[in-house]
Amino acid sequence: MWPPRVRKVKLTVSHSVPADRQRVFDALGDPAILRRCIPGCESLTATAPDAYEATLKIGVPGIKGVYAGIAAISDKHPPESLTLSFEGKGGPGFVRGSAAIVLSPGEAATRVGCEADVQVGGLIAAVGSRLIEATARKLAGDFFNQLSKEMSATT
Amino acid sequence: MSDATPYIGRAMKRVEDPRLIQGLGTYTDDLRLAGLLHACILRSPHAHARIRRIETSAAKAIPGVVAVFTGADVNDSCGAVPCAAAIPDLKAPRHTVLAGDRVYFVGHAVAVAVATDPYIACDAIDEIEVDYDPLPAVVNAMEALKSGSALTHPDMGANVAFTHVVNGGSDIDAAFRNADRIIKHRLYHQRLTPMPIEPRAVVASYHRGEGTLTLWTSTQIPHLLRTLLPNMLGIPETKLRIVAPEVGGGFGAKLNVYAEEALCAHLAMRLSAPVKWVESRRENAASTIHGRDQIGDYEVAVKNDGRILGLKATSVADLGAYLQLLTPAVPTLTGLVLTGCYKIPAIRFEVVGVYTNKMATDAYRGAGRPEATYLIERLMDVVANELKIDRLDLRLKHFPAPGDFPFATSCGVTYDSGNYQGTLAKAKQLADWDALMADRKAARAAGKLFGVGVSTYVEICAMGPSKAMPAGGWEWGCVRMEISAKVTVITGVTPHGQGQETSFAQIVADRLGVPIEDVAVLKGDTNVAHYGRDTYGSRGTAVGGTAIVMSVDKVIKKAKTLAAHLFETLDDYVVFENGKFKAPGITAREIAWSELAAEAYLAKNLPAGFEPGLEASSFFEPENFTFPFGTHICAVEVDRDTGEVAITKYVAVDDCGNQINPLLVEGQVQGGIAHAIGQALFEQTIYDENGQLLTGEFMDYAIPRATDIPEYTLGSTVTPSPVNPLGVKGVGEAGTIGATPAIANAVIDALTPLGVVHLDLPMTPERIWRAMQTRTVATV
Amino acid sequence: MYPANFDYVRPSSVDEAVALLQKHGDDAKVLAGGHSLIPAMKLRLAQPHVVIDIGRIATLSYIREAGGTIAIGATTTHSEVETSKLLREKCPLLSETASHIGDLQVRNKGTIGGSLVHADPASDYPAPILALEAEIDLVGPRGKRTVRADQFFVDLLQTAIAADEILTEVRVPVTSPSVAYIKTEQKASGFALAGVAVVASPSGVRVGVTGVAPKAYRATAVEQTIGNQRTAHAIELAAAHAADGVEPLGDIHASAQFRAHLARVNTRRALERALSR
Amino acid sequence: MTIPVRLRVNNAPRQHDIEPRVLLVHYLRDVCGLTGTHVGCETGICGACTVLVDGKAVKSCTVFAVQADGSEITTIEGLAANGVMHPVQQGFWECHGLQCGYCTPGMIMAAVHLLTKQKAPTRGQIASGLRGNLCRCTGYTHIIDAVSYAASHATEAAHV
Repeated sequence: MWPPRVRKVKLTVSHSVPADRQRVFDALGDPAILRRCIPGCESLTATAPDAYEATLKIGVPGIKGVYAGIAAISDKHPPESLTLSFEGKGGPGFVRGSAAIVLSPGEAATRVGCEADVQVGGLIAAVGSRLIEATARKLAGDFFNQLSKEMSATT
Repeated sequence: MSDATPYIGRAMKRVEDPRLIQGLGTYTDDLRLAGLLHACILRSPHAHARIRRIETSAAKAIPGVVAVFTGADVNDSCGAVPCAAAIPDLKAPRHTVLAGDRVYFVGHAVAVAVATDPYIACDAIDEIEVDYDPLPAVVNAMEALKSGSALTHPDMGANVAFTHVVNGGSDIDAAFRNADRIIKHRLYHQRLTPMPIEPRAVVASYHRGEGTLTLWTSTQIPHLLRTLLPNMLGIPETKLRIVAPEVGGGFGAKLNVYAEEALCAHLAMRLSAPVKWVESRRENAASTIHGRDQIGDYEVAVKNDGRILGLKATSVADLGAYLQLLTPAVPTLTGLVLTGCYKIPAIRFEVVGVYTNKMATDAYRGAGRPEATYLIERLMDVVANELKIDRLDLRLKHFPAPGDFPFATSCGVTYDSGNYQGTLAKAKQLADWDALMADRKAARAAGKLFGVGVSTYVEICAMGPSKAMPAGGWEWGCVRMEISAKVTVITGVTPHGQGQETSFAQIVADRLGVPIEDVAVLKGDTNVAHYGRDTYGSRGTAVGGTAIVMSVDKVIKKAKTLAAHLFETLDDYVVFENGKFKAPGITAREIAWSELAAEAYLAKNLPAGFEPGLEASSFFEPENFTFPFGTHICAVEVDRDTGEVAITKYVAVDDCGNQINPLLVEGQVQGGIAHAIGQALFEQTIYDENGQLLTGEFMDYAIPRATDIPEYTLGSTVTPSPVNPLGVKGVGEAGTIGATPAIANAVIDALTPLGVVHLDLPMTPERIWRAMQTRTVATV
Repeated sequence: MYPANFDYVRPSSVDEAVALLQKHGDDAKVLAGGHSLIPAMKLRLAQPHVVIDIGRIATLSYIREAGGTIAIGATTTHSEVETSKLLREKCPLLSETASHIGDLQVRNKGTIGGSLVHADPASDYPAPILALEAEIDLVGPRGKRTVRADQFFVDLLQTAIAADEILTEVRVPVTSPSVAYIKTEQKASGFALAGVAVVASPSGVRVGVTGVAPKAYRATAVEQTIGNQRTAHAIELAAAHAADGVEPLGDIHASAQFRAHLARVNTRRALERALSR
Repeated sequence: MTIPVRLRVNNAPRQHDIEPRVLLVHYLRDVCGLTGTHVGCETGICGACTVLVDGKAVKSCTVFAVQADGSEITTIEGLAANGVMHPVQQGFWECHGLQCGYCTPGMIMAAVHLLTKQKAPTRGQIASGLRGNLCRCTGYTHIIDAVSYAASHATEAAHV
């Protein structure tokens, strides 16, 4: 097929978080918890209900970009689902996207399914395409690992 | 030269080379001017966005930064980038040198920083803050045509730039009515990035006292720039000097008027200091023109005996966001050689040019003809397959006979001369065709995927008759026999690797009978080469060389008059031979150039009314294009496991008319085939669905390496062109045009045993592997 | 393009380098050959404030044999690994792999330590390093520690090295000649789409795979399946497991599916070649 | 911050204080005025910037000048000895190994180093050896001819 179909990065991740659905749902809307869980998050403040401004330092050691971004939560259906949209830009380019997050109950844990649609632009898209998907996957993994720790720590 | 062997036709090593192989050539970036400032350009990371705000104060505050400008600062005083193509009802957006309130493609220039050092200029653009409001991007030309599509330029109301239709030859509808079968096929001509190894570079210097601007630029077209830049810069042509120093490859990418050329000139005037801008590779990939990017639906009307009655082509050309110099003209060129080497009585060609939020496409090596050749050569194989006719027989059946030339085609052009049967026969012989077929049989029996592809092509060169060209297709040349009996040749073409400093010297040395070392060829500086239409479309030797020949002949004619005067006889009795003037039967005296030139310039003893000096210049207006042709045969083996293609044999027989320097011809053919290997097997410019360029570096855009090149068997036939006195046709693009379909046909032939009937370009290992999976599964 | 400004320090010993790393922390980046770092700096993807050039620490460049293993200093270039007589005789897999890295010029300058620490998911060395079960020495303020290859590669561009540590030495065992590295490269960059290293011994084989997943991995399913069988059929069956349990990378150069396929093909080929040697 | 750098370029001693971020290629071109070494990309792929550092071919766009402190550099300008071109240069001339000439200096320097490692390389070995140098004009065949020519014409003369 021409032109070649190049998808924007689509990310499907699913993680088990050791807490019940309502707690996980609440955590996803708690600025303090988000700040601790989002990889490289240096600041995160609520600017309105369900709207945040954040500074993120992400990347790999020595190749970090500082991104200033905004995020908003919409389509809230507690404790089942929500949509997170985000937009950030920094020296190496920009990142935009949205994630549909679905929480389903499991045994002593909540399965958090996340389908994200990420657009990346600028320098990182031009030279780092091969690493973008893997990086996004890693960042999502780091987020959920941290969230799990938060949940079990406060259980 | 008194020795009897002429220079023309000899494989001579180049005059250009000693400086280049010792690192002594001067490319634009090598220029060092006092007080030189360096510009660095900030480019859009978005395919389409509104610019809300640009903040430059932090950038301006950096020590060493001289200025930072945005579109708001320069677009009013610097004119728009021109398009020279004359297409009826063409809708064109205004192409300002820096973006206005919107950006339309990734790489669109947004702001420029000028500093005392390139490192500092680069620091500065990092500090410019742009607030973008991203908008939907149009990325796919086919989807751009659908109603409800987002718009590349919302203010234009539609994505279509033009529709160009040609009906040629006999009644196309009748042809399709009379057909036994109609064979349809869709083909994609992928987007390609030309990637000359020298990125673009510009140095502009303004002399306030004289009011003159000198622009050194890595361009193929200094003369066209001198014609077109005055409108952008507001200074007259007479105050503008354009110099193309050594140019590190062009391939069409430098056949353009670029925003950065005008911008640097503008900055030099505005800042009263020379300004240099050197493109990075990343900028080159994003903001220098791309090539191809057409999608075509093709229909062939055939009789069961294989006769082709008519051909319909409907194609969509992805133009990108803006029109560069020839953007809309390139896809229309396809229509001129749609029928290839074949007698096809009726054609219909329709191309729709579509705007998308990508870099502009324009002329890349072959420009329009590779598309035509690829489609007709693929179709010949498809038709042969469907009708179970031998593919070579099908081709031969439709060749015009050598006696049919000049041959008027249904596309509306007249092929100057040709012997298509001759190149095919010679290629078959060099390829040892019967043995090759036996090899294929044996390889297939052994379970190997072995294929043989053929392409017989014709192309259009020597561009061209002025009535068919947007900005004049003539060429200018000047020859001066100096007082020292050395010869200065000045050409209006601008070779950048083609080697005409050598081949033109060969022509002139032969005709003047002087040693080649005594001939110097000047080019590329509009203050030296006053007129010219430059180098593109394989025109240098056929058109530019002819202007030189005309000038030499004028010099000789004038010299004869002077010699007759010195012999005290009439012009008609003077004979010029081997660099000497004689008057056989009148005097035994011979006059050499050294004596004659001295007489001409010292001017003590001239005939009445004779102007001193021995110099002549000429404009040559070609009556027609030339049409080189050839046959390429390629054998490949495909790795069943990995889908990798190995070219095991490559035979090319090209006919470019007379050859001035066969070594240079060979170099052009080999270089051209390399581009075709890239196009056929791996090169492709990729934008993602948001219009992000994913092939922005050599890390992601593969051009052929030394290890990708097979051993060639190259041959040629010589069918001189009748349209110029040298009998030459041009060879710069032939390899690229002829080879892509030969390789593609070979790969598909290799996969035929698996039931694969077609694959799109580029035939990457993964694409081949996928085809093998689906077809194998389907037939098992 | 032009790198951003930075301070440059050139320590003359590992201790000095470690002290500098401790002092500058995240702002510092270690420079060895520079062939991963400098391109990133030129594109300004990387903008370290301090560059610590360990390229002149003489004690970091060597290839020597000691007690059944071969020790390679961190700043040993790919070209030195490629042409080392000692390695060619006693651990030919590493030399063979080095010959596939980049090009002549890159191999003259790039170093084994730099490549391993950068941990590009498509670089060549991780495959043999895993298959050889190499040991890697890291030196930091707490002294020296040794990390096994399978513990070294943590994630995409991430290794077990701490921010204040320096990789000083890689140790590989002496092997028989029954080894092979087979690679399909990304056409433009030369990086591995799938690179497979095999070390075979009578008791079994070890397989390292690079380019396929976010980090290089041991294809343990292949190793277990083949055991000590050596028939073509066994090889074929075992190689089919080359991408088991990994989530392959996909990009414009090769989809995840194709990378996994290439991993299987190259595993089969590498097994065949290693076992024929 | 500047750093003192002392090195030898084409047998001449050089000493400058330079910013550490200055790449060797820019040092050679802008500080030493040796513009024969070219720049064709940012990612170390194209090889146009190849020079010899202590006799080995390296991409001078991927080396900071400070890293070359104390080294012996040979650029294309320093290759000819006593006005006699190096056999590789001769080969490029004889065999039409260049067209636009932009990649040529880097290509020649890589070939020079290649021939010190392999005295009589096959065509395949030459192609592999020049993988780090891109040429968009010639299609490489004449370049391989040129290096073969140099290998067979290299005398015992004092070239590299």
